[in-house]
Amino acid sequence: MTAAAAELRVEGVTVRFAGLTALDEVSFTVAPGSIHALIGPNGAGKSTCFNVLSGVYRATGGSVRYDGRELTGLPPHRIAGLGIARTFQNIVLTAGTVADNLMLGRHGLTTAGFTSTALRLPKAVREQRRHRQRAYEIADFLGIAAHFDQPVGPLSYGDRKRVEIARALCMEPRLLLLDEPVAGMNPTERLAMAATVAAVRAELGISILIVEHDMGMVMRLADAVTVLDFGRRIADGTPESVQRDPEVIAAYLGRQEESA
Amino acid sequence: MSPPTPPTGTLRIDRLQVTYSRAVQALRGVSLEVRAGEITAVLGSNGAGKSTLLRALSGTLALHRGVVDSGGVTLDGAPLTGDPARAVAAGMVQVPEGRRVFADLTVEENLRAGGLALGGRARRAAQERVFELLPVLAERRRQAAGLMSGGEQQMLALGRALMAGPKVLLLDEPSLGLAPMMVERIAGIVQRINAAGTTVLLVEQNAAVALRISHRASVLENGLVRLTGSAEELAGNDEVRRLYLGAGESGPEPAAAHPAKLGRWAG
Amino acid sequence: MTKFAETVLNGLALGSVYALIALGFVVIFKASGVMNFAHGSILLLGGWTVAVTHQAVGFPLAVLCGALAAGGAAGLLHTLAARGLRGAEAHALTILTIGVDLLLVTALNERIGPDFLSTGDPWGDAVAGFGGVAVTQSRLAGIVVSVLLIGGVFALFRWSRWGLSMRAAAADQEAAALMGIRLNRVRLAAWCLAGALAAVAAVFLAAFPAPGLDRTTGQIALAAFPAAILGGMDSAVGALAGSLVIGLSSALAAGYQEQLSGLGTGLADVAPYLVMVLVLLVRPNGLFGSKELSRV
Amino acid sequence: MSELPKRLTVGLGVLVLLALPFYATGFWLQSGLFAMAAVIGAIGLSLLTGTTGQLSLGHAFFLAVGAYGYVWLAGPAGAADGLTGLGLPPLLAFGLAVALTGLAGGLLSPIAGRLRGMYLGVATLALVFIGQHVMLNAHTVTGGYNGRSVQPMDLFGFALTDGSPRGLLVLGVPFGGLERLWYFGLALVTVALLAARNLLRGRPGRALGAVRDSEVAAAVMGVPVARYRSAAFVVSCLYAGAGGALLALVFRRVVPETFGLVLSIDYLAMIVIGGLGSVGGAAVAAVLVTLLPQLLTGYADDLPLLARPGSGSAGPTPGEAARYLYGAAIVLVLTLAPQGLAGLTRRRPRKTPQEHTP
Amino acid sequence: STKGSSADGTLGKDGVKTGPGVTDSTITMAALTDLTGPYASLGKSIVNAQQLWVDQTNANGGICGRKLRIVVKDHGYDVQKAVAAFTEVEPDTALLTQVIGSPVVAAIKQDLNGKHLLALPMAWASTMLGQPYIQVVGSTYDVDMITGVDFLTRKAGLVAGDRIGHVYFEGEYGENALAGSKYAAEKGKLTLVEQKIKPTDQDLTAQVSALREAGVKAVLISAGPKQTAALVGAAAGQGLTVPVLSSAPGFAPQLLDTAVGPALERQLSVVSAISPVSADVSAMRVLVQDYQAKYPGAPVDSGVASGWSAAQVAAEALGAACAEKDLTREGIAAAHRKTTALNILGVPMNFSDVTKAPTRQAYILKPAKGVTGGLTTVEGAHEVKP
Ligand SMILES: Nc1ncnc2c1ncn2[C@@H]1O[C@H](COP(=O)(O)OP(=O)(O)OP(=O)(O)O)[C@@H](O)[C@H]1O
Ligand SMILES: Nc1ncnc2c1ncn2[C@@H]1O[C@H](COP(=O)(O)OP(=O)(O)OP(=O)(O)O)[C@@H](O)[C@H]1O
Ligand SMILES: CC(C)C[C@H](N)C(=O)O
Ligand SMILES: [Mg+2]
Ligand SMILES: [Mg+2]
Repeated sequence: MTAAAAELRVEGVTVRFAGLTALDEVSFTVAPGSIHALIGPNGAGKSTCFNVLSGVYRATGGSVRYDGRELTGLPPHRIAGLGIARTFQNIVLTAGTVADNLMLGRHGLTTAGFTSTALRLPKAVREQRRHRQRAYEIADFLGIAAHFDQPVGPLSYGDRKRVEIARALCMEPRLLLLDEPVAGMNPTERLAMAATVAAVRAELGISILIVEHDMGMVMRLADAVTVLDFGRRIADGTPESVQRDPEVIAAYLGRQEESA
Repeated sequence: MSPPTPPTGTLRIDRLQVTYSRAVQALRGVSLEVRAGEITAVLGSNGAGKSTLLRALSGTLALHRGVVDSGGVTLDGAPLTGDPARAVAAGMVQVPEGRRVFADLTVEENLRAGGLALGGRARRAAQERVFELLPVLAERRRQAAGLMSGGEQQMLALGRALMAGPKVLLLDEPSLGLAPMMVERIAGIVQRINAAGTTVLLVEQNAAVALRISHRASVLENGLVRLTGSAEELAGNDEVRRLYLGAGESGPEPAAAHPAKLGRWAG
Repeated sequence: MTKFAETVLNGLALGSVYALIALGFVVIFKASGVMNFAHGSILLLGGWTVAVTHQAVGFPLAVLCGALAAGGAAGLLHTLAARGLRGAEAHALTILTIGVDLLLVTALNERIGPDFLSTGDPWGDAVAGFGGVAVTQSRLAGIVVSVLLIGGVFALFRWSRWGLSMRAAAADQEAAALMGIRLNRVRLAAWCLAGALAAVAAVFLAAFPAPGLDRTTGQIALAAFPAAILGGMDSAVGALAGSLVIGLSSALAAGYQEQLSGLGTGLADVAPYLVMVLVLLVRPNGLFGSKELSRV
Repeated sequence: MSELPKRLTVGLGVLVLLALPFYATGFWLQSGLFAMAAVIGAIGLSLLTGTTGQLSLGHAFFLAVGAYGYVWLAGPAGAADGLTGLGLPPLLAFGLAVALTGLAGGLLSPIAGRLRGMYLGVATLALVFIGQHVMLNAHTVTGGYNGRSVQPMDLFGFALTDGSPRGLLVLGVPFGGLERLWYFGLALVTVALLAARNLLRGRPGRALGAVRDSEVAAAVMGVPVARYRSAAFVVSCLYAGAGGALLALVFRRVVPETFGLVLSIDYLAMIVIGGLGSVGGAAVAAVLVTLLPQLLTGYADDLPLLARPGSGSAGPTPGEAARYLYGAAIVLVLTLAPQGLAGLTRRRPRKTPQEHTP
Repeated sequence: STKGSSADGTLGKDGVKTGPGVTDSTITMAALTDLTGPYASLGKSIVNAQQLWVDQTNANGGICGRKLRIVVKDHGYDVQKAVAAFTEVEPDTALLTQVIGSPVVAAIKQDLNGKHLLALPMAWASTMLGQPYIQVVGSTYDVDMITGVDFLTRKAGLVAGDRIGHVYFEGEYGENALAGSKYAAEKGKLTLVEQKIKPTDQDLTAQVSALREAGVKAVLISAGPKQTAALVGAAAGQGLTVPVLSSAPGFAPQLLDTAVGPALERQLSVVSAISPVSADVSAMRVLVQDYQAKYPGAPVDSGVASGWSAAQVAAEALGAACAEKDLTREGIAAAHRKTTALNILGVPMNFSDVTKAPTRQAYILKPAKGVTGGLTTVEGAHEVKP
């Protein structure tokens, strides 16, 4: 998966749940290789948007195109196959070690099936070894190499978040979706995470779409920002322009100087 | 609200030691006083033992396979026995980490579950009060809690705890995942509740807000109390400023700050 | 036509007794997430207690004794298991009930032996008839009693503090504990209730035209499994509806087995399961079961 | 346990198993073979329920498909009693019976794909009842209520029976059907165990675990959830097929009664007692769950304080005592090891608290 | 290794050839029975009766100078357990004094033949016939039903074209009985309405509705006691007052004390190849007396008579084999086949023809409360010529 990052174009996406419009004709574009932030009050529809992009929810209307392919209607695993990876707002890891979780991220890049694995065919053994090596590199990049062979269960919150991001990176994605990557971290840890995200972009050259309530982080990282409120897009532009937008202030930021 | 009676709800934590699964020592002798009628903040990085401390108070340690090895906790002089139901009966309610709303129940039923001890009339009154504080909940009263957004669930968790009209409120990261404006809103609510006589123990990552609204604060590190004092004192402490308030944030360019390198996958 | 009416009526009567058992499964499942394989033996214990006490204390009190014994046994099972399995997951408890069932059934079989025990019910072999359609009075009583009991349980679920506590505890144990809900008490009540319902079911299962309670009476509990599932594992109304469907389909399959013989003989045991699978294919959570709510 | 002692234990165990036919009586060998069949079946259920999180109470049905499949495929065509069969060479029939069971699983996997948890459990329970109905009614294939007898295994002319070569002696010990079958069973168990272990440590195992822990996460990581669910179902059926066919060979007779609800529940008990998700645990528990009642029944006569049948004295008979003991054993095992046998050996969390740089 | 030294065909001190299970001092036999499963009460009575026989015989010096011993194995009607138990006891067994359950018999049939081990099954299906090492004691279910239909025809005045119902268990017992009733119905130009049920069925109202709708004049049932009672109860409840006739295993004296008891006394008859325990035969009177003395409080039911009958067959075979000085399995089986006229509790039996049941006679009995065994004789042992 060496293909370069491509443009993600969200156009008029609408999602309705019984009696509730969670996304209402939302449109925005994530430029290739950029870090794009999606912000908005609680319940604005940010996670819903992620769910549509990753195929977990099916949009009621509108279109999502990535690299010229239509994504709406594709099942999640097909979307993953196109190089789109995500993390979850509430950490969702599977049982087992860090390595197990990261190797799960490499599912789509590997091919060993039931038969070859059960029989331990050399092909499968070789493949596993090669990809484990890469998973270790990624773990090291996120600073969790020391935990590589430990169970994820008792890891601290921050480390678990890092495992999630590492798992997403293990998919060698071209577009990375991060849902509140620094929630529950203190400022020092937040800074470190921001540096990691920036480094991912710098070294892998992929696009990143990020949902975050920490405006400091958004301002430091994002090239562009889209603001949602009640499922509608209320602003779109550079961080600075959005931060000054009165509607955004009224709906989301409140007294500006308070944002940590 | 009733005229001011001398506030009760003093929590004394004395050399508390807690171990999980007979292996992980999460608290290693924590002593702390939470004064009646005050807001006390506890700061600390991930894994410092903040949630463990709250669990020890509310009596839910056992559900995480944790035990108190030694030390103890008293509420207004009476020892807490590690039974959640008794803690609630004594007027102490905890908002757990990570929202934990009853996913299958509606918003309204969640609130009812928060006020189980109340009679019908008192419960309706309490519910009106919560709706007034958190209007989103009124809008969504018939929605299943599990389908709400992260932030909405956080508000429900708080509202549910308020239903019982607690004497002592334990909050575990109430601002987690909340939008900036909502954080302010919750801070205001906590202050209002406190003003009405509720003692609050607040665990927070958002130290700026926490220190602003609380009277006293402590910093927990590796299962030990590292610093303790009035909120102003701590807010002025250099270490606290650096570690928890993000002072000097405008450091080097983020990407360069990252220690490790990662090449592209050659396939 | 009388055959059809009679078959339907008997199917309904049977179904309403199943419902008492199915409801027990549902209540326990809701409270503890456990499939109680010991339900049959608890039912048998309830019935046996009625049988051995009715001569001394009279039928109504004997039923009370039976309900207490069965409810008590179920409660004891829960208490011991909750102690022993502290914190373990529901499936360990599920398997534990298998062991308990074996113990209880063996003990009861030793006592009952080859006998058929009367529960001393007041209906005896009396028969009621409506224009040629005959049905025994015990069956009619069974319908009435179970509809009343199920209505009561439904109301408990819906409106009582206990019902809410139970649903909250089912959704999230820790959060429920933080609301001051005593998990063990709520669950204990559920198990006791389920046991008591089973004892009542035993009385009707043993009533005329059955020859009485014998060592195999408890095995009928299995037939209520599909009923509970068909209705939706977490719904009282579902338990009733599912049980009626199961009762009807097995009565009809038995009554019309000659006409159905193309499918092989002895279809009555299979018919309920076939119906259940078909329903589940259309409604994967049963007729009244709530969907699992989850989002990321 | 560190590597070396663990290897030694395993090596020793294998040696004992290999030597057993020279010492053990027919009863023990037969019980051991029953246990082997159960081990294979339990591994299959463990992969489905433990690893993938799909509750199944229909395992008995698939064991039946394997057993009857073998019997029918290997059975003589046009026997006097009106039974049909294909008369295939036993080894081929065995392989085909396993495949047939997998196919049955594949056909039913759409149901498994749609249903979840308890609903799937009870829906698969339906398979047991429907299966028994078929077994009772499809006389020409199954022999009906009394079942039909089983064509013995034959490895390229070497029959695993008391017969040809008749009176075979190995190291002075008569090697009859059970002794010969023992090694066949042992080979099967070894293959089953190794394959399951490899699967779990490899890509499919991780994907299945993810499907269990979070369907959404699995899908988002690129795992086609429905396909893997079906695959798990098929794999578990292949195991059940092999277990069932072996059971038939040991039993030398298949009857519908065997493949009832109780058998399914037994398998569930095996994987829970073993510790959900642990293949080794399931295997050990399978031995326990099959052997314990056999042994208790076999040796209950020697227990004190029991009423011997026919003695006229009161008190539990040996059969009842065996049931009491078995019930108590289940309760005891689960009370002592609520996480299953695997939970007893699982590594405890590391002693050191995690250090954090704030 | 010490395994595999079996002593077959060795000569005893007294010059008697001995086989497995036989030493100079004891003859060991085995019983594969059901003491914890669906036929537990039957199994218990049989075991008791046979143990009574062993005790009495041993008190009189045993057989062939050897004491008798029966190893009882309880399989709870589980074929797998039964096979395991068989494997366990087989090496040290001269004879199987009882095997409960036709599936169990079917499962060990090959081994019995291969090992020349004579077994006396407690299952009376005609499929048991024609096997050299399996000996049914009594007439078979099908023959019983022919006798039963003959009785019903006379009692209910059935004429050509009438309908009768037959409710039967799945499995060999029910199906063999059905074969008999089918045959008899065809001969009598009656129409048979079949209703198959399972041992787990507890409620037969639907079946009764169907039978009533079909207008049957009489009903046959070949099931367990509980089902017989459920059938008669439902019939009484629905006003179906025709006579009902049950196969012998379908009745238990305990039923008479239940709410269905009166209906049973009104409507039911039972057909049985073995004499009822209330029969006025001296051997039976002695048996009942001894049995009640040894097992006070234990019900005296048909199982006692069945168990005792089989024991008589075993005693005869062992005695005859002893006379031939051959207590090997082959010897025992051969001696048994030479028995042509053994009167067992009032019924003469002939075991020389492997393909035929030892008798085709059967009794017609009637429930009667207060009588030992709950049954009195309506018609004594007689054979209906097919
Ligand atoms: N599966 C669902 N069923 C019903 N309503 C839903 C569902 N998922 C989301 N919603 C509703 O849609 C709205 C948007 O939710 P979403 O999770 O996208 O918000 P968000 O912007 O991520 O908020 P937060 O910052 O609090 O996480 C919310 O009001 C929520 O209650
Ligand atoms: N159930 C558990 N089993 C084992 N160890 C645990 C468990 N829960 C917490 N721990 C460990 O105890 C220590 C303290 O955890 P705790 O959750 O109290 O930290 P915290 O300060 O609340 O962190 P955070 O800010 O991430 O919520 C950590 O090392 C953690 O890994
Ligand atoms: C004991 C008997 C009633 C058993 C029955 N003959 C059978 O088929 O197994
Ligand atoms: Mg969100
Ligand atoms: Mg915490």
